[in-house]
Amino acid sequence: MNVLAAEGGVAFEATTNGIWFVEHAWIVVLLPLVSAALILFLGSRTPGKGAVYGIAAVGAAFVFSIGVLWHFVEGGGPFEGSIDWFTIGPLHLELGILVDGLTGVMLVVVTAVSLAVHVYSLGYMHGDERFTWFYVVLSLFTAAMLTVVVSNNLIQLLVGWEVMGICSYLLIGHWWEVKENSDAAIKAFITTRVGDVPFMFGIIALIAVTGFTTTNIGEVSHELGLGEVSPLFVSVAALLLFGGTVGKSAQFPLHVWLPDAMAGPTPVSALIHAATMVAAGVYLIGRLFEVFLLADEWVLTVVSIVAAITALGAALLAIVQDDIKRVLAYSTLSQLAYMVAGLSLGELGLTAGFFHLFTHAFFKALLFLCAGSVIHAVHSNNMSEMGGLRKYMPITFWTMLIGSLALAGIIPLAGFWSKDELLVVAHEEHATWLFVVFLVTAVITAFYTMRMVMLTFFGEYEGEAHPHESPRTMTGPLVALAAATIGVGLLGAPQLNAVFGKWVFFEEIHEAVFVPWIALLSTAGALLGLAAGYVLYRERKARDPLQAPIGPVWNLLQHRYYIDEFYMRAIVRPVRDTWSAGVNWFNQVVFDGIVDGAAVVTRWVAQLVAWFDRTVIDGAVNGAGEVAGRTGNALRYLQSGNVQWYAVGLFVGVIALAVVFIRVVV
Amino acid sequence: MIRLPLVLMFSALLFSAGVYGVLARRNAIMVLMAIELMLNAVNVNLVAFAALLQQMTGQVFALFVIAVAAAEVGIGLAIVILLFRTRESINVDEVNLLKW
Amino acid sequence: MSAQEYAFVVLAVVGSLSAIAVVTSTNVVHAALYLVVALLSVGGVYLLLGAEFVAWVQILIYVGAIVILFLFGLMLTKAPIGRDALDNQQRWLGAIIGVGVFAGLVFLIQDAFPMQDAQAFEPARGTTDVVGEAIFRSYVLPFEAVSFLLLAALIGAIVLARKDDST
Amino acid sequence: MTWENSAITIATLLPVVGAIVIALMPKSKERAIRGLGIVVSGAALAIAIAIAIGFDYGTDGLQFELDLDWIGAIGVRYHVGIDGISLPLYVLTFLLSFLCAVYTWRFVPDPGRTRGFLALMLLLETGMAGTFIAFDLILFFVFWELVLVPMYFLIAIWGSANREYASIKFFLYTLFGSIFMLLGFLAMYFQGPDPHTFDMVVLRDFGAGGGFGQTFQLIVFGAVALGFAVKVPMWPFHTWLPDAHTEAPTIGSVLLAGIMLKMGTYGFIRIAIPFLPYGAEKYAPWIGALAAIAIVYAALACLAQKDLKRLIAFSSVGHMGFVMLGIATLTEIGIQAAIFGMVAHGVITGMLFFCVGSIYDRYHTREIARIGGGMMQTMPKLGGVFAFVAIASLGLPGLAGFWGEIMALLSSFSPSEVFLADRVGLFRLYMVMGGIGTVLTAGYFLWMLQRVNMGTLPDHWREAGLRDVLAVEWVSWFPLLALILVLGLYPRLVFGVTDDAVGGLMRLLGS
Amino acid sequence: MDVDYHALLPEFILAGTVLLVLVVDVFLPERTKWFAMPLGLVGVVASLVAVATLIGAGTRVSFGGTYVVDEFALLFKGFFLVTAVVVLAVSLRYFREGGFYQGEYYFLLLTSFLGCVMMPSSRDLLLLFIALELVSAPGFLMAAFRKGDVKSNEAGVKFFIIGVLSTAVMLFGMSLIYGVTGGETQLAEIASALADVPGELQTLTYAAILFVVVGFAFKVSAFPFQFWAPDTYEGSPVPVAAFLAVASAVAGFAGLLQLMFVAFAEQHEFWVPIFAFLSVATMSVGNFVALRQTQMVRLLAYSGIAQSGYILMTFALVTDDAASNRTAFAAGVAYILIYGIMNLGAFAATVAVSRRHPALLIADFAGLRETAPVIAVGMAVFMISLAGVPPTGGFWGKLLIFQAAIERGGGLGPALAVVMLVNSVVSVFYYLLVPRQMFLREAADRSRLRVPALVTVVVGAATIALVGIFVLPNPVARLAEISSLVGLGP
Repeated sequence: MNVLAAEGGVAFEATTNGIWFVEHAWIVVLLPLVSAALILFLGSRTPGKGAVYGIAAVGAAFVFSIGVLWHFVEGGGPFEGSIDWFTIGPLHLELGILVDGLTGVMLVVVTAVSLAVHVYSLGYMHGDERFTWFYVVLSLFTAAMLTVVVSNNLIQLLVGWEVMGICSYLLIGHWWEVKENSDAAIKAFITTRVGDVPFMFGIIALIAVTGFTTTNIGEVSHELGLGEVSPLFVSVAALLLFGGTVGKSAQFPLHVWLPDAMAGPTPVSALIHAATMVAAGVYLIGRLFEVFLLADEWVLTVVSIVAAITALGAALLAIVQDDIKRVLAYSTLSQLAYMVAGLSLGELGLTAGFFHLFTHAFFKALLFLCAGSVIHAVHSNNMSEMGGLRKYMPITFWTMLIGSLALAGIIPLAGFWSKDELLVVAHEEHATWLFVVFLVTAVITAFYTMRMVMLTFFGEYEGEAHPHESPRTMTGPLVALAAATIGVGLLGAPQLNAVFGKWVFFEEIHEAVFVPWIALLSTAGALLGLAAGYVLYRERKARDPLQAPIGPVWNLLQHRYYIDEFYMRAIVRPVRDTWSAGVNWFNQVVFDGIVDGAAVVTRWVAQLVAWFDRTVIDGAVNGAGEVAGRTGNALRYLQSGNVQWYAVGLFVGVIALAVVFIRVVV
Repeated sequence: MIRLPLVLMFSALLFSAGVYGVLARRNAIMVLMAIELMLNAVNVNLVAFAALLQQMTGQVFALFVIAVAAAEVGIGLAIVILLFRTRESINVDEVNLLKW
Repeated sequence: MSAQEYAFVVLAVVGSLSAIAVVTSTNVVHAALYLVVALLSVGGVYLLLGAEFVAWVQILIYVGAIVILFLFGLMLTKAPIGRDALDNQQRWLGAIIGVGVFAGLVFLIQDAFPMQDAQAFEPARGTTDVVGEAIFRSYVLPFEAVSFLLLAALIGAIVLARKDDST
Repeated sequence: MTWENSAITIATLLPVVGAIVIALMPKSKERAIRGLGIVVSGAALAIAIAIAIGFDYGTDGLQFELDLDWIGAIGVRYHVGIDGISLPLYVLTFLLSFLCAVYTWRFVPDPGRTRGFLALMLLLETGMAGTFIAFDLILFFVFWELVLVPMYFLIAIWGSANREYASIKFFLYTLFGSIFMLLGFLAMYFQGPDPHTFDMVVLRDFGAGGGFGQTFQLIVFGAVALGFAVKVPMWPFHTWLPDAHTEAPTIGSVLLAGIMLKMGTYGFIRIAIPFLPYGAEKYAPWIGALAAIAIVYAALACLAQKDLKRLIAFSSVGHMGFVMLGIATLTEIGIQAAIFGMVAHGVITGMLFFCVGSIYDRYHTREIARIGGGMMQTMPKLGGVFAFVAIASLGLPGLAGFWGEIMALLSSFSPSEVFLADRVGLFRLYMVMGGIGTVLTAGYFLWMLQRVNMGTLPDHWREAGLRDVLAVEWVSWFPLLALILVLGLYPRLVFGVTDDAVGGLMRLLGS
Repeated sequence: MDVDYHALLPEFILAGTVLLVLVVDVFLPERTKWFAMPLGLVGVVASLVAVATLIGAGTRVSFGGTYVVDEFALLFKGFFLVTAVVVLAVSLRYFREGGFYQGEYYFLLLTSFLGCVMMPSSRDLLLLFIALELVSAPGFLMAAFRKGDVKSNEAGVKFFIIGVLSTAVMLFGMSLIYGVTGGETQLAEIASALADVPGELQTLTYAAILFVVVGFAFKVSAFPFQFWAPDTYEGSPVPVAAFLAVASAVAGFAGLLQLMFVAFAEQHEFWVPIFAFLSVATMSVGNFVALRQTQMVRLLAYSGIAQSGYILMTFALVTDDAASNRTAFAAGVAYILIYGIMNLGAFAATVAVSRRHPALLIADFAGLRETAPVIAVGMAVFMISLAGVPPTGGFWGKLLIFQAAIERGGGLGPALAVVMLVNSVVSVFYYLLVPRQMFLREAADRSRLRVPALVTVVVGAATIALVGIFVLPNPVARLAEISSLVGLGP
């Protein structure tokens, strides 16, 4: 179908091997959509309950995405194509694709992670009552996310955006028999919708800029670029759009939903709440970067402040979690904030931020899937009921270790390169305070990552179940993602030409630079965190019956790092036990309190409204009836039954009429 | 050789007396009598105007009124007698089964 | 004031007083007799106004027929005697309205035909043949209609007043 | 009489003929009666679809027009026609009525009496369809009022416990409003061009050209708008609606929500605004304010509802608030959004009422707490359909409910530059309220789903023998479910029809 | 003597029938007394045929202009005769089974109708008076015709006293009119005489007009002359109530239309506000008091009062503008016709129910849809029509009045329209009470109600007529338009 190209599609580089894939990128979207429909209608009648459609479609989409990306690898330019959707008055809407390097990268990320999750779920969801339905929503979600990614206009983007939201809702509440799960699902949907409303208004404002003629992102940017729109207008629009990011990417102060969203099946957490959907908020800023750049400076400052708070706060929270998925969830918040903060640094930050998005997607998905594997084995989310699993599930252990190290930012794993680049950009843009935030967060990240690994895999198993290694369908994706985690970072390594920057950039390519001291610093921070974690939790695990009698002295000797101890007492413990608890308290009491309180108040107002409706408005209506009835009753007594009273009425009537009306005329 | 207003005043007095009688009497036959007074007032008017205007129409009209009045009295008395039969009383202020 | 007018005033006073007596008397038979007087006075007034035929009809029909009917009615219904038996509880209201009607009519008459400007007039004579001719020239239709009315009244009155076996 | 000038008349009057035939059939022929109901409404639908196919989508003029003398003495004509504004609502009327007839094949509410039920329903169908094609004010009013009586009986006879109160409230409320509307119509007749006429095309051209005086417009717009507002219903004239919906039988609720409410908004678009543009200009901010209040108010009210049907009834108030908000902007986009909103609401809320009807059929209660959740466990299909429609109703993009809302908000961002240039701030406030409304809407629908669909089935239903969706239900629901999706993905289905007509209307008003 | 015998033929036939009924009754044995009814029916139909022969025959003037047969008169004559057919039809069973004096009843009824038929042709005060009495006097008697029933006696007494009183007041007014116009009794002559009545007589003239109006206001039961109506209707035999509510009241309107549009047209500035008041007060009292009624006939009585208020409104719409007057007049006439149909239907249905439930409480209509479906459907249509809601003819009646009110404009018109509108809505409350009983309640005795065939026919015909008028209102709207009387209006 060459309609797209025919109707105004422009390819800048006519001859690359990937051009065909680029021009037909809509197929990537269509594949999972079709598979969703197929699974829905045929799934339960297909052997394997329909998962095969999803896997095949997403697999094809992945291959296709590679093809698209290949175009950019070969140095191809962006492509845009569209068909008419509908027209409403002056407003012309189109269905279109806008494929540039950013899109290509995102396509690969989404399809890759989605493929991994699709395969992984074969094992993880095996025997689930609603297995087929799960795959329907999974495929639908993938289609929605891809829609957002390839969309060339705001409304189409919004459609995909919200469909993702509903899929997220459906998947979080997948096990809706338990009330906590459905609560979490609702909380997720509503909280993100709070952000979506300003986002919608932002979109409307941007459409208004074009005089309500188009929703095309390119044309909106062009219109803004003319400079005829007041900066304040653009600033407000940008801030409104950022609302969408805050919601979807779970940034402060709307981050409360994401940890709860872990109630969903773990593959879902991996796909939606770690790798893709939550990253859409970041993608949004990148897609509409022009708006943010044209806005007043304070807008980006606001963005960076929000990101900084999220990054730090979330990381601290991760420390105190026992639920392994919650650790990862807070970690995700924190990492997303890294990306947002990176984007707030301007054009250089765009590349860096997206590079982090790219790498994070792989290693975080990996981490989640590993966690899932663990949970699958021990039937518990709590790390206090794990321990020592390294022995039972080596593949999971190793892959998770790789993921953890990547998260911690250990060279040469993916996380290292992207974090490093963010630090470099922060440095280059003289955003010292952000630099520090990045660094500190990195340390904490490494720390909790290590804590997680230690509590899960080291020590003795403390649970009730009989842990075992997961089936191939689960470990396969783990291995694949682990490989990716090792590899993808290199795409942005300055030593290797930093090809990523040639795909994803704003207006002009900036060469990534390697600043040795920053690299050293970040690595050191990461190691510091890891070490602290290792030390600490090794010690906690040691508090088993055998080691307890030796007491603190044994520990002290065993580790000999009194500095560590000092760190622990002076920094780690206050941070972990006091500060993070405080943040946790703040989170639960103040933010959840606000949400809950808002719910309570809303409920209360609703009661009031209902009462008002019943009493006052209905009362007025019924009252009118009552008044009419009473009037009738009063008038009724004129009809006394005594005919002489009737005669009195007759004569009084005549006299009165005569007196009144003759006077009127004469 | 009579001045018109004097006659009309007489008529007015008859009429008013009739009005009072209709309102104040409880005996149905007395009420009928009062009504006759009112109709007579009408006739006095008609005859007076006929005399003033030197033509017969008023007198003819009066004759018709007398005839109709006779018919009304007949009807009225029949109803009153019927009333007496069923109620043993012809007090109109006690006739109030139907009301509201 | 002419002699006719003097006569009229005398008749009017007698008629008015007896009319008032009709509606205030405490004795039903007295009331009926006062009614006779009042009707006779009115008949006299007709005569004075030159309406001879009407006057005779008045005396014949009213005094001769209607009052007799009333007396029959009074006998048949065993009318009691006395103020409370004859008047209802709202007679004060009736008095107010009666006086009001009278005042209103007097005002209207005075407004239209002021006493001070009033001219005495010579009435036309309404003898039997004149009136009869008028009736049968222009008023055949009402005459016929009235005959139906009287017929209906007669038949209806008989039906109603007659004592049924069933009741 | 050719196809061109008689098609819409035939389609509109066919149900009445069917109603008479059904009323005369012997009571014992139960199945034949139900079958005839389906056949008649199906035939009407087929004609309506043929009209839609034969419709020329490239023009804003009247089509299938027929203009006959009706009551010459008072200048009333039988003038019917159809244009892009009418067509979607017209077809929707027949579709929903047909589906209701199909649904009745299996579900006749207590106390039975199928004959009367179907006859009244078909009569109702004619009234509703006629309203959308009438181009004479009195004819319009006649059709408008024609729906009152059958709906009254549908509620009063086949309703639930409190049906008498609800039915009379419905009747009086709407009658009260519509009589004021009639006065307005008469006033326009006498103030209109010479020779006086009720013809809506003539009056529209006259009024849009500023033919009516300003004070006149203010008064008459108020009168006419009152009639429409009660029907919509706009806050604070809405209180008849929850009662009527709650008590009405399923079919009644479906048609009430699906079509009848649209008659009010249609009236605004077809009559109030083009005839009385100055009045519209002055009233629009107030209408917008009421619409915005309605959105938030209804959502809050929904949160407090314990009765499932009442909840959905209240949600109608909110959705119609979006429709009115779109209309109040007096923009081309806003009005098209309103029409889309009407169609979408008709399909979605109609479907929701079907669901509630079936839920009631299974549980014999509509109390959310009594249902107690877990419907997905025993009746996954019914629960799934219910969830799908509820999600469509909360305005999920990609489903029908979205376009009306987003476009209404979009248009209220910058209301008509011709009429409301100095009210931009106000309308943006309305937009924000609308946005808050969407969040709350999502809240109550999801909460509702949680309480009805999710969780585990309470013990007292275990032995109740709850049956999942029946074949007849699938048949009567499938078109609506498909439409919800199709309209969401391909909104051109409506926008493509309305675009020219609304464009023409706006040109007429000089914007 | 200018007598157009053809023009008087309907009256002659009817008068002959009256006498024939009277005579034949004497010879009929008790068991076949009911035979008077078909006899009367034949006469009425013959008279109707005679009316039909006069259609399109132009204006016929007899008796020196005091008796005019024009389109207006024919329209009303036709209406009265059709009403007579209906009342006769619903009377048969009622009187036959009730043990009443049947022959005399039919005689009185037809006499009354004779008065009705004379009314619209009478263009003379004396004739109007006689016609009015001819309508009323048999009415007094018929109201009391259920001799053994105290309520019926009471109905007669009240009707009689108020009727005679208002006649007295009216006659007093007529005598004054006679005086101030210099001896005129013909309506047209009165109009020209009043046109240049001397200034000092003006007040008296107004008072006289008011007094004359009272007599007719009593007939149409306008407030404050309406008190007799509910009591009398309730106490009377139901067919008599139907006669009073339709024929008698419409006769009052026929007289009133002639008086106001012919004789007193010039003085409309005086009487328009009076009618405005009467109309508003009458419809309001009727509607509001009707809200609390529990007896069917009484409900219909109050409903009739309210409907009179609507019709009276058309009088209040008269101005100097002939075109607008014509609209008002046409609206009034059309409403009267439609009112007649729906009210007759309602009374016929009531007659049907009275056989099982003589007390005729509204609650007695419970479950009628089951016990008498045709009657129930008909009654529902009548009630909806009385409320003025489509799909019934009553809708057009109200619409026409609304239209006239708006056309009149000038503040008063729209104001009256709004009052009428509020009243209409209020009225729905009580009109719906009846369908509610019939369709939503179950009867205690669920066996089939035996309805006389004639009553069923009447109900069915009225139902079809009302729905037919709704679909094709043109004839009714046109019928009113052709009324020639309005041409004489101001």
